[in-house]
Amino acid sequence: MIDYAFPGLLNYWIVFLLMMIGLYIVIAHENLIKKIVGLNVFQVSVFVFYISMAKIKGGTAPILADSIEVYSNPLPHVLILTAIVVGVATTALGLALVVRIQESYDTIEDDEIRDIEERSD
Amino acid sequence: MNIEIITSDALNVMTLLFMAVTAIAIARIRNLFAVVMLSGIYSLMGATLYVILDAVDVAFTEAAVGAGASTVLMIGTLALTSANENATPNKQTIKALIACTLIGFALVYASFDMPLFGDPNAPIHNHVVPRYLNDSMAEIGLPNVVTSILASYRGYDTMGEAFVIFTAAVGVIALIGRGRREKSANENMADANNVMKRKIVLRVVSKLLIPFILLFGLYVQWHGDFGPGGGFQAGVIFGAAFILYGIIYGLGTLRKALPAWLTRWLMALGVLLYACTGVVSLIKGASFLDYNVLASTPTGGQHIGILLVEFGVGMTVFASIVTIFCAFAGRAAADVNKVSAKQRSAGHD
Amino acid sequence: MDMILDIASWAFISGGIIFCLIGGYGLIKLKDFYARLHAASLIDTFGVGLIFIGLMFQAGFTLVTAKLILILVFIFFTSPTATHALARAAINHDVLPDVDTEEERDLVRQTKTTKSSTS
Amino acid sequence: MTFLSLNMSVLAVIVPLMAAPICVLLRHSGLAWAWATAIAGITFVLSIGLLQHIMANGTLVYEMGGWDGPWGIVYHIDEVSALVVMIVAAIAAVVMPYAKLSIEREIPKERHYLVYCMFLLCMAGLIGMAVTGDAFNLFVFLEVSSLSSYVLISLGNDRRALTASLRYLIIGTLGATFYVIGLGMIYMMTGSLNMTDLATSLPEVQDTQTIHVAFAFVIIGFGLKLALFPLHIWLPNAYTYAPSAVTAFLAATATKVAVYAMLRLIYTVFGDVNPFETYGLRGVMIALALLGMFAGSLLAIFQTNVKRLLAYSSIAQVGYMVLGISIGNAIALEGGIIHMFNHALMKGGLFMAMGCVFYMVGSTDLKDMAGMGKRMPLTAAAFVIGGFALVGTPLTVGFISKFYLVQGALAEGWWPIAFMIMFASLLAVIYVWRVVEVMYFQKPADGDLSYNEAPIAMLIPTYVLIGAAVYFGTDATLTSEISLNAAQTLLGGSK
Repeated sequence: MIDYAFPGLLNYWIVFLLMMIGLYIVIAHENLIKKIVGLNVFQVSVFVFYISMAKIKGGTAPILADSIEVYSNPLPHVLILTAIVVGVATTALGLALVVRIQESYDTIEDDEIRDIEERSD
Repeated sequence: MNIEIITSDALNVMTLLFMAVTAIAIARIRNLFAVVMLSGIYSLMGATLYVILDAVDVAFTEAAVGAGASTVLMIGTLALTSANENATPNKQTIKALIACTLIGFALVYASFDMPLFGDPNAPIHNHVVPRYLNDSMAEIGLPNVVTSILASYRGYDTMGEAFVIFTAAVGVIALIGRGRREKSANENMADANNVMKRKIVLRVVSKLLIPFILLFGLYVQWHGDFGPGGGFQAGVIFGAAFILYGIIYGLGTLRKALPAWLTRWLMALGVLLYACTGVVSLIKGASFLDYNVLASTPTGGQHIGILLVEFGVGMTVFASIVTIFCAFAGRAAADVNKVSAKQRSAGHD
Repeated sequence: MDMILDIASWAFISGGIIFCLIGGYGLIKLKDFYARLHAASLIDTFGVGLIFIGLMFQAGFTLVTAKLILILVFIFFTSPTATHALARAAINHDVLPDVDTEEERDLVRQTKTTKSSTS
Repeated sequence: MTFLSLNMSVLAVIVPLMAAPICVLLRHSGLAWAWATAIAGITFVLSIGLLQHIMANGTLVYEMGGWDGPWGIVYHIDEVSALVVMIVAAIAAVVMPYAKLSIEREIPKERHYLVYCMFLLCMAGLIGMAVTGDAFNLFVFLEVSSLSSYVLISLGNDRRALTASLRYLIIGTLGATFYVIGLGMIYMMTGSLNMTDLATSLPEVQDTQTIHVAFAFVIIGFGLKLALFPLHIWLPNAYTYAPSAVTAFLAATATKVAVYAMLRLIYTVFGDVNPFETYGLRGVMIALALLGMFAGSLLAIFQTNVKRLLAYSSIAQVGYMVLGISIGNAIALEGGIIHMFNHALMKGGLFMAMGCVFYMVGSTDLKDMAGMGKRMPLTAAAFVIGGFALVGTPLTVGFISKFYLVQGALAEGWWPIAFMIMFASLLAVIYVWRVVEVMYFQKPADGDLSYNEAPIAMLIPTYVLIGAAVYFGTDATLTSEISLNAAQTLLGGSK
């Protein structure tokens, strides 16, 4: 008999903590690269959330073989494969924008950029 | 109680805790190089966790993309911007902390009605998915269920994904790509300035490794039906080989081996190959992306279809990754030239 | 037989872990970049190497062992190269070793002048 | 012919999608433009065909890859989806001819083909969002359209376009990720991603805490995307600094498609749950919509840049749509849906008129608009007519949508809301009047009143949209028939 009490919900709670740290980095930090790193952390945590829910205790990777009976759920894996690609695409684009911002504002701190913009208005 | 299951659960929780520590470090450290490396490590630990949680394909992708490609791009960006972050004003910190705590509590509140971790009776394991696990062998004929779903059952999503990375690559060209004339001049100068080029150890080792990396990329591409892997991972690995070449031998040399027009064509042809596979099924009178009609037997058709679309994805991802890298590296080269030109003129004064 | 294999394998793995721990400790405790790099390379070579040998004992003569050997070869090629590249990059960015005695300091100065004259 | 009628739905997405890589290969500014325009035209024809087909035969289900039901991805197209597809394709078909001159003026030549490629991708992404019946596929196409719109916005002339685009990227990604988290929880509780399948299985778990939070997450996610007040902060700068043609296209389509997605979630996925009653959503949504209407209009009054003024007005107009959705009876819903169409026409037209001004003057600041009534009489007239529509004067489309909204509110006996709709329109009078006053009654600082009209190639597309805004205002039988059908389908739930 397999016991489902551990890690039970604990797994999800840590994942939520990870998500919130990511979100916090995005909201609280002014540095644009840091924001994008935060976005990455946030997204990876969401991926972990999906993969966690796909796991079956005692299951194996969903590659069919004769000797195995229990497989973990492959569908979230597929969704997250797609989401990872979307994530890296967003990161690449965001970083390209950061490079351009550095070139035209000479800073990548959002508060300094806001100051410059307000002064030029 | 099964000892293996307990070990895997303990590992799972421990990896998650390590990830939490890394994330906190990312939030607190202000040296951006350290932050970027930590974010790579965070992704890598995520990949480890996916292996523990049986998601080998995802782990493969996360390691190649999250820990590899993204980190390279971020370091490229750092080379062009600054390495340190200013201190954050306290007011905003508190606001953000409150917002995140509230959302976090909402999520914890939500968790109390979730099925427990690893419970096989959860709805997601009993609706929709059983068909993939039980019938995909008969309907598609591949042992790797993830590939079956990715390329066939939900092939349309994967096409969207290929277009997303294509969009990003084109977008990066539009943002930081350079005109043709400007480019060659910059790259040649960058090569002359390239310090790495003279380092014999790096050159020998990379020459030794690159063929094997390419070979491995091909293996991942064609073996994706049977084991973890597929077009996306293969594309990133292939791209990594060329990026390594570019880092060590200089951007100009890379562009000689792989000119800009070639990557642009590959990028476009890859997504077109994917979509055209779908159009062929349309013309043969079936639904879009219905591979059954591509050969005389349904599973044979599925095989051909999946092979083609995976190849398309591989092509696009490979070309896109190289394009994005070259755009960043080209900017950096131009930047180095600007700085050295400035220094030279300052020296004359 | 299994028993002996198990013990051997665990001995190797424990050895590897010890090297990893020492490497990690050195990474934190040593005072300058080059010394830390040295500590880190201990993990790549001895730590990983011993753990892999231990794992090979676990796997026996299977495909897994062959793959492990390949990975080991790969690591033995790449990690010293990476260390080398890191050290080179550090020199290029004028990171100097932190030394105690006067002679060593002279040595550092000499390298610095030769480097700046060549570049 | 059967080939077309069978596959019209999928062709409407893949024609622009496949045209985009070809556009990259063309590399020639003029060729790429001609290609993109032709594709936009073809897509428009397809979308009209699709709409007719749906009106005649009812909901269309298209099984992607031949895999049925919840296992594969299916298109699920009813009147609302077809209408939204038609809006996107129509606006693209009008903006593309207009874009040539405008983009030549505002963007360096070697980037033109990239702009057209992004246009096609954005359009394909928006259409893909409108037709899909799969909740995760919605996210994928949302990202196709978002990534391309970030690039399009960043190509604006002003350096503030870059920061606007990056802020939009960060907020947009947060919104999309919130949606993915919510969707993950929904999937966790039901095991399905198919919208109709979800609609049948969600009522069983509707009272779990997980679904409560999941619903909040998906709504916040799309709230960010559609600039629902107070989640609108990304919008004004993005619309102000983007290239004129891009602003015209995005303002007319992107928020509409996000509104559509929210409509789909509330009325189809959660249709049988009835979140307005079960979760007490109605009060919150109505309050936010009203706040958005007033705050948007009030902020618009104080703007000195006309593009930014129109952007704030967009926030207010989104408020009208959300109000229609959340009042929730057939008439108000009809008003909300018809306003999606009407607002696309008038906002597209207004931004295109501003594009004409920018083309000739190089600025859309209010102070540079002085004397426009004499210098660019046709453009100024287009702006005035569009402004009338925005206010909601009779004989324009704005009147039709507000008429239905007021009726819907009155049918529920909520006369204060009806009153507030009219009062918000009065605010619109103020900000439109400010522009009109400057254009017709102020002399420019240099006193130059020479006739200097925008090129005819830009004026014609502008007048097509403005003309449509008047035509559908005088004869609304067609649009109201479609949107009434759409509203009834939605209210019928998934049954």
